[in-house]
Amino acid sequence: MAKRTLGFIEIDQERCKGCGLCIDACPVNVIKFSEEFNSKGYHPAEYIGEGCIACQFCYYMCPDVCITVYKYKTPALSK
Amino acid sequence: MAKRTLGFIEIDQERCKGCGLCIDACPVNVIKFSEEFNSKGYHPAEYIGEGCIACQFCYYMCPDVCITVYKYKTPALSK
Amino acid sequence: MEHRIIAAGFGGQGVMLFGQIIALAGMIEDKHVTWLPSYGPEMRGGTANCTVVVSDDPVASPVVDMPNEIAIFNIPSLLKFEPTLAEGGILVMNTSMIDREPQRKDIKVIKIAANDVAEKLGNVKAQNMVMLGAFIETTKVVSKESVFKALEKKMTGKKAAFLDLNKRAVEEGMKLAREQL
Amino acid sequence: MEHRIIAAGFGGQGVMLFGQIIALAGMIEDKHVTWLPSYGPEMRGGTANCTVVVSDDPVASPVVDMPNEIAIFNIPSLLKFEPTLAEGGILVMNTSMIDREPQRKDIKVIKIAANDVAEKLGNVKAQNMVMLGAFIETTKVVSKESVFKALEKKMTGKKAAFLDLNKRAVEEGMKLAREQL
Amino acid sequence: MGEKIMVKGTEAIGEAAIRAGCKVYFGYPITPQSELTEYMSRRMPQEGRVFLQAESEVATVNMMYGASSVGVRVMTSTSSPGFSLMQEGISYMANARLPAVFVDVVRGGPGLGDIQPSQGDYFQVVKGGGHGDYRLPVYSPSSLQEAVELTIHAFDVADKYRTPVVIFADGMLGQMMEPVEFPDPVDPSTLPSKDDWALTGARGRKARYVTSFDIDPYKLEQMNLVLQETYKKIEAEEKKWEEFMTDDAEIIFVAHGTVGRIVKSTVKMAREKGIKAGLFRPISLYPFPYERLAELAEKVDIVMTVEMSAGQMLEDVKLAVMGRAETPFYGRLAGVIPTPAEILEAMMKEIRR
Amino acid sequence: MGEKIMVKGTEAIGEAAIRAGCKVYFGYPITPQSELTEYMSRRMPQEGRVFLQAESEVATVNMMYGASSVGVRVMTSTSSPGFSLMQEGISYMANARLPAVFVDVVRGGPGLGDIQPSQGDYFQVVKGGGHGDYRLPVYSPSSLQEAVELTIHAFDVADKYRTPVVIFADGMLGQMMEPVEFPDPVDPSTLPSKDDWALTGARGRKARYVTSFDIDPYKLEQMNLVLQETYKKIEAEEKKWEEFMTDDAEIIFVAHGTVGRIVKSTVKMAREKGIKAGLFRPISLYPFPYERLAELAEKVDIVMTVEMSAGQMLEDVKLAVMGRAETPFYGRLAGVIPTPAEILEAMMKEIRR
Amino acid sequence: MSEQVKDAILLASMPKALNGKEFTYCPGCHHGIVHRLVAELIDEFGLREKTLLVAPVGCSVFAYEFFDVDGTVAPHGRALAVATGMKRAKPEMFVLTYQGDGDLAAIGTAETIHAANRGERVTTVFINNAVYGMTGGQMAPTTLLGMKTTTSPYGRDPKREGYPIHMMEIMRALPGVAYAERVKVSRPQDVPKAKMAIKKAFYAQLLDVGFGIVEVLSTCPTNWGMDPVEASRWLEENMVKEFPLGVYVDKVTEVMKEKGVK
Amino acid sequence: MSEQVKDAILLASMPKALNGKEFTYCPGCHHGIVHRLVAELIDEFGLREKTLLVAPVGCSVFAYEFFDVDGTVAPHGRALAVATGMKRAKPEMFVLTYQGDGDLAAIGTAETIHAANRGERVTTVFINNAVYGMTGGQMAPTTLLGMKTTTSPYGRDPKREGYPIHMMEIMRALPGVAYAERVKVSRPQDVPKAKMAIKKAFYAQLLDVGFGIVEVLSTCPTNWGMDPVEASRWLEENMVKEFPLGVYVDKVTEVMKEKGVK
Ligand SMILES: Cc1ncc(C[n+]2csc(CCOP(=O)(O)OP(=O)(O)O)c2C)c(N)n1
Ligand SMILES: Cc1ncc(C[n+]2csc(CCOP(=O)(O)OP(=O)(O)O)c2C)c(N)n1
Ligand code: SF4
Ligand code: SF4
Ligand code: SF4
Ligand code: SF4
Ligand code: SF4
Ligand code: SF4
Ligand SMILES: [Mg+2]
Ligand SMILES: [Mg+2]
Repeated sequence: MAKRTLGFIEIDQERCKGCGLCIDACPVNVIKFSEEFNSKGYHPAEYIGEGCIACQFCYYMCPDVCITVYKYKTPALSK
Repeated sequence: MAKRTLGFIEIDQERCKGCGLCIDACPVNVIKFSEEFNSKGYHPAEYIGEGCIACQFCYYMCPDVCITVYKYKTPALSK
Repeated sequence: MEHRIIAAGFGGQGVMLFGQIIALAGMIEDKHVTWLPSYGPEMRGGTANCTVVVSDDPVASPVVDMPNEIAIFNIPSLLKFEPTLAEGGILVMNTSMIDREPQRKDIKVIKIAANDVAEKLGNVKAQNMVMLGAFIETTKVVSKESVFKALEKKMTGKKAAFLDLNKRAVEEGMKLAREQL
Repeated sequence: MEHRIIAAGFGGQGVMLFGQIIALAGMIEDKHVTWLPSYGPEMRGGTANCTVVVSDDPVASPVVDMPNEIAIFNIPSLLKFEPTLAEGGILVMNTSMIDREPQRKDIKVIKIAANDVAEKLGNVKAQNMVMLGAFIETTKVVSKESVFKALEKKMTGKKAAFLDLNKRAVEEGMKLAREQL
Repeated sequence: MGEKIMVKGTEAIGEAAIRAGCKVYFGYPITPQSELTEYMSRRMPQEGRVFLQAESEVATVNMMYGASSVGVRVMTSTSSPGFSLMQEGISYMANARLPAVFVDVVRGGPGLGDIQPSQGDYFQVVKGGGHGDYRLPVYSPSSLQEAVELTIHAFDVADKYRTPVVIFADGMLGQMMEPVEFPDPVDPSTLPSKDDWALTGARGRKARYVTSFDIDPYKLEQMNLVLQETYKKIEAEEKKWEEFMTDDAEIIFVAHGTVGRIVKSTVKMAREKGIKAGLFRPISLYPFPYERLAELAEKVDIVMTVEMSAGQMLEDVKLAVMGRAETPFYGRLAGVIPTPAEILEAMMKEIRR
Repeated sequence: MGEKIMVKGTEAIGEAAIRAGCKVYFGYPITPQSELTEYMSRRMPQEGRVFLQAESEVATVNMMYGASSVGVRVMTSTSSPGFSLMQEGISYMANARLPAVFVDVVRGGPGLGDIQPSQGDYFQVVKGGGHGDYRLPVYSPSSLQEAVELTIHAFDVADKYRTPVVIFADGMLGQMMEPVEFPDPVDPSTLPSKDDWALTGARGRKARYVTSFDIDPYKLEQMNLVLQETYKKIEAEEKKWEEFMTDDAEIIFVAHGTVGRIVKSTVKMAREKGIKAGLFRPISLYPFPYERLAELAEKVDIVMTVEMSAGQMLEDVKLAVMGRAETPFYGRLAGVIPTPAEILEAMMKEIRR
Repeated sequence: MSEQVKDAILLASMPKALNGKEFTYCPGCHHGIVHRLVAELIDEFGLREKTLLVAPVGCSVFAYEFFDVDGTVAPHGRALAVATGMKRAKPEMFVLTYQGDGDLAAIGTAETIHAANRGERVTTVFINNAVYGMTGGQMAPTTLLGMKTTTSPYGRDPKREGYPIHMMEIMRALPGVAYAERVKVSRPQDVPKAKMAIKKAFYAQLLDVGFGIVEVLSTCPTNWGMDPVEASRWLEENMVKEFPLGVYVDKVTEVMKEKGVK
Repeated sequence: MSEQVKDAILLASMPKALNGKEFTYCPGCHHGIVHRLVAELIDEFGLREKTLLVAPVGCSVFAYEFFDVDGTVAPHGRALAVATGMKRAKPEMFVLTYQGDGDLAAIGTAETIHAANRGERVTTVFINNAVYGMTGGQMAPTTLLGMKTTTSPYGRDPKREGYPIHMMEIMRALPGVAYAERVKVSRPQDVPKAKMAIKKAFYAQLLDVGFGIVEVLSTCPTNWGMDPVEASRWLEENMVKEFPLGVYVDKVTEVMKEKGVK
């Protein structure tokens, strides 16, 4: 499957509670749990760095409003 | 109109509050207000003494349960 | 001197207004007055009463257990209040509505066929004013002049049309009472 | 002598049971004991803690503002309770869940990778018993024997199957603590 | 002040509230105060103000909470069982510091009781029927003229200290008519501003909230201390009472509200008998005028409390008198109104002792 | 009595109620007593008894009214705001003479407040938060063992005098675990019969009713007098308190419930310093043990009240002491629990005065 | 008379479940008619010794004094909570509440809806007279639009006072309800129908189907300011339009058939 | 990052009507999702300075601390009475309540139904998570049949605990309601739909049509004893069956068309 990157997300990891709803929601599976703990003691969500299609699903589902979604002005093919 | 008497009613006049619902209900108009006052100060309802067809309408409507309805065993024509 | 008055009858007979006019007239005469209605379920079943105190001194309690003057507009009120009247007290009753006799011998009784009188004057509703006239004539609680002033205060707007009738009713009541004194 | 203990971590890490076993063991040793959980919205967000007092005298208050011994199971609990520990107090922490260092220099710290140890013993859930072993070894609040008796009381029915595992976990925890003393 | 007119107690209070600038009235019918609700249903729309009959007293008090929180003057009236249902809400309002005026037209209790005049809600109203450490300023009028004045005063006290205030009345006061003079309506522009706390929309300022809640007990304790400070101020500044023939009195009655007016007659009757009686009538039940009563108690042997209750204010009287004098009690219960004569008789018994 | 087991306070009370023969429990969740509701939801069906979660505290108290009126032992538990909502119903039950046990696990107030231990409901619970002239026997345990015993006792007192009874607890007592011994369940056949008043269906007798209502104030006054007689009996027979080192005390603390246990430590600390302190711990808050406290007050200079409130029981202490000794006060508010040390410090200040 | 009586069959007289005490209602008030129907059914079912009657606060506050059964009066609006307490404690009893519209549909809304939704085995007779009778004719939740009452002196305006509440329609949304019907008793023909409805609401409890309720459109001549006959006519012309008569929930008839009861 | 950002369009981030304070909800709790939707709408309508938020007692008791608008917390269940008080006193404000199922549908039943029936111009967001979250997972009026909670440990049995209550179905019987819809937010696709529903409930107030309410089926992972993803699945499989999604009352769309708003 050609993996296109149309945008990216930022996650406020200190705010994140590691609920996994964004991970479950992401249609292209580009979010995962971090290995690290945040100061709440959770493994926060983490963008894998590529492949985001800017669909906002993760934003929709995040109950802690940790996620900001951007869309590239010029859609870039994934590296 | 042939006025048949099929039964009769008794009214507890001391109990009566003179509301007139029985009078209004009686299909053959055989109840009227008494001229006298009862000790509540009302003019109680009074059976005119003949013409009752024992339909119980007055009993149905009396909110103070003042009325007893009887039916003659042998229906008598009115005098 | 303290007049402790109860007026009682059916709702719609104007007993509340009866009491208020006396209280108002008392106020006009610079007396101390209170008016207190019966209320709550007491008023259901259609009976109503009010208590008026007219006094030279401030009124301690507007509640009266033993009135010395009562105005009675129907049978149940007679049954209820006659026994509470103080010895030597005054009972004014509307005989158009009451076909029984008072039982007490130690009181003064004034009988007024108020409905008939009012009807003759043109409106049966004025029966309470006929009673009022009889009542003030007998008890001297307030003067006719004060009652007229009170009526003028109360009967404004649409009601003003009835002012004259009511004044005549009061005068008629006074006359009938005088005849019995 | 009074042990004022707080155990804190995520809900589900067994901190409540940790505290109850200590209290029960204390009771078995005829000491005066109280156990008090955090409750209400404090417990939301998944964190939970409990306070245990084990004392030679009747316990005045089961509420402890400044504990002298704490068992810490996650990062937010470390942040919250480390500062409240009394000078010279004891901190036992589960380093499997905590990748940060305590800040205080005036306390004794025992570090136990309890999850890893428990996992090796066959069930990560027994991590709280590893912590318990380390804790009693360090604080001497109750003896191993009493803890075992307490476990026997608590772990009945289906839970009895875990009794042995738990005892081994306690012993393992004691051993690891001893190595750090 | 205008001319004297005859009005019913409930109407006197209602009209006074309107003149005090009451903008919103919520209520639920209950005898013997329904006439006040009815009066407001007629008058408030005439003034372009808000009247709403709530579905219950629980709803009523919470509507009050809402209306007060946005900064308007608000009132309700009820009678004993209804006042019981308002306790949770009142406790909330006290801690959220929301001004409001409650009229409790007390009737015979407990439970459904009857609908006659009583003072059996004293503990509930004066000590605090709701949960937590709060107090409510409480005023007990004994005539309709006083009811008018205290109602207006109640709005001012409520705003000044940001607290609910209670008018303690009874069915006698509520139902009776007496001549009354009304003061002119207050000019709304002279009322103190609530801009520093009311919820008016976060325009040009930070968002704010009104609350009775803090999950942290230390912070909540701070809120409580603010309340306690307020109560100290109220206790220092807001005591009200009337004395009647206390100057040379040898026996002092203590009675409030309608009983106060009845006992005045008793005092006169006693004086006719040559007994130097006097009356101390607390007008503010909280703050209770302890100090003045204590002073008076120094000079007499008997301080006799008369209530339409089993002796609730009596505790406050004892706290004032503190053993300086005997503190006998005479009360009628459940809606029975004592007469001046029976009170006199009760007094005579005490004297003879 | 069985063996000692560790239980939570809420469970201790629940289990005690079951052993006392409580047949029906109604409740509504509220922190910090929900565990008791939860415990009963588990245990009552096991015993073939009734548990029902009501839609509110208002519904709860009225379900209690219904169940008690048919003659069964009934209990509920709640916390402060919930108790406020029950006031109307409690007033009804008091006048209808319906036995029942209420557990108020008091939390910081007023309003929503917080969920920490408090004693700020003293006025509400002890003086009467509902309308009308009624009182409720109130017991304030200071340990779980005592909570068990008082709960059982509460059912007996409720039945004996036909009155609602309150257990005054707090979140500390409710949430903590402590070793407890339970007595054996009571034998239901030994409980007093309610056949002379309960609504059991008019079989072979005249129909009867349970009511708090009489439209005639003179009849209602008679009902009230029966209540007042009952209260006199309760005052004569049901006072309970504990004394701790009062024999030779020179300063006496008064504290109830959990504060009582805390002050015991203060007393010991004081004695270590050579100050002869003692503790008077009222167990029944109504009836308050005035007489014994008055006796003790004769012998000391200071009677110091400590409460988790702004000083509510303090009024009862003053009514007992009546000026015989100084009556200073120390309190923490809104859910803050005082420590033995800070109480000691407060005491030292008073001594130094 | 007594000779006349000998020659006659008694068709209708005061039911035994009434103790003969005079009702405290105003002349012509429908409360009395409904009392009699309830009493007749208690007689017919032989329930006198099993019935617990919960009176409300409202004009029918004295109801428990008129019936020859054990009873009580609940706090205003709480009759169904009290009834729940009774029935849960003693399921073998027959528990009946009798309530006005202020009681059941204003202050008691929560208790009503939750008892119904729980399917409490109790029976409720609900008198909708569109006002608060007892307290002097204030607006009820069921007051009609435009209707003047002592607290809606300008006529009920939905913008200000909201809409009349329809309890039977709400009952339809509650699965615990076994029987719900709206009837009236303003004409003689209505009365047996109303009785049959209440009978089914009795069966809802007696056959353990669920909660049974009957709403009776009723007059309040006193507070409507009409004479009793006029009030009945007004009801026919105005209330029936706003509150359609009929069966709203019926899970009872089926069970009756199953069990062969009539 | 910032270079990356320069090349990009911001699609979605924290709405302004939230003040950035961290929510106190458990991980994965739907309360947070709905908060965000409400905040977005306050932003989009430009209502920040006109909004008064009434928080309930329940897990969302802190709601008024998270939104950058004036607010308060009502006594448990009474949010709609408080809101009524506010709106009646200041009709120019936008008044919003946010309530749980225990709050709105148990203790607050009467206040809810009467505010709705009066057609109060206020908007209500109703979080139905089938339990009392705040107090530790007790049975709610909306708890499903068979569901175990801390106070229905043997599973909800209709004979004992009654039936789940259906508020939207009840709303249908109340003429004052202008908009009522039941939605969920358990899948990303649901979220814009839920937002549109709440938007209409805003319009119900803003266009003076009547009372607007949206019920959001929500998870309580903590008290359901599930992880957040599992809880969302459970909701889909179980709650939707009992509580059908959809529009129950809509008098708003028509008015929107009339007034030409979208
Ligand atoms: C808590 C409480 N609030 C108010 C009242 C006053 N009250 C008594 S009856 C009643 C309403 C009666 O109306 P309804 O229920 O319609 O019965 P009706 O008299 O019309 O038959 C009210 C408000 C009360 N007794 N208790
Ligand atoms: C009068 C009163 N009763 C009970 C409570 C306790 N209480 C707080 S929140 C709550 C229920 C919360 O459940 P819900 O409304 O469903 O909200 P959720 O937490 O599930 O979002 C209860 C019963 C209270 N604060 N006040
Ligand atoms: S915006 Fe869509 S594709 Fe990008 S991370 Fe979020 S869910 Fe995945
Ligand atoms: S949805 Fe939000 S809180 Fe949950 S894991 Fe993703 S970023 Fe974290
Ligand atoms: S039974 Fe029928 S006919 Fe006879 S009096 Fe009554 S209504 Fe008239
Ligand atoms: S219906 Fe009954 S109360 Fe009315 S007039 Fe006839 S007999 Fe009398
Ligand atoms: S007031 Fe109305 S409802 Fe009450 S008894 Fe009179 S007519 Fe009937
Ligand atoms: S308890 Fe449930 S509803 Fe409350 S925050 Fe946690 S998950 Fe959400
Ligand atoms: Mg009605
Ligand atoms: Mg919920």
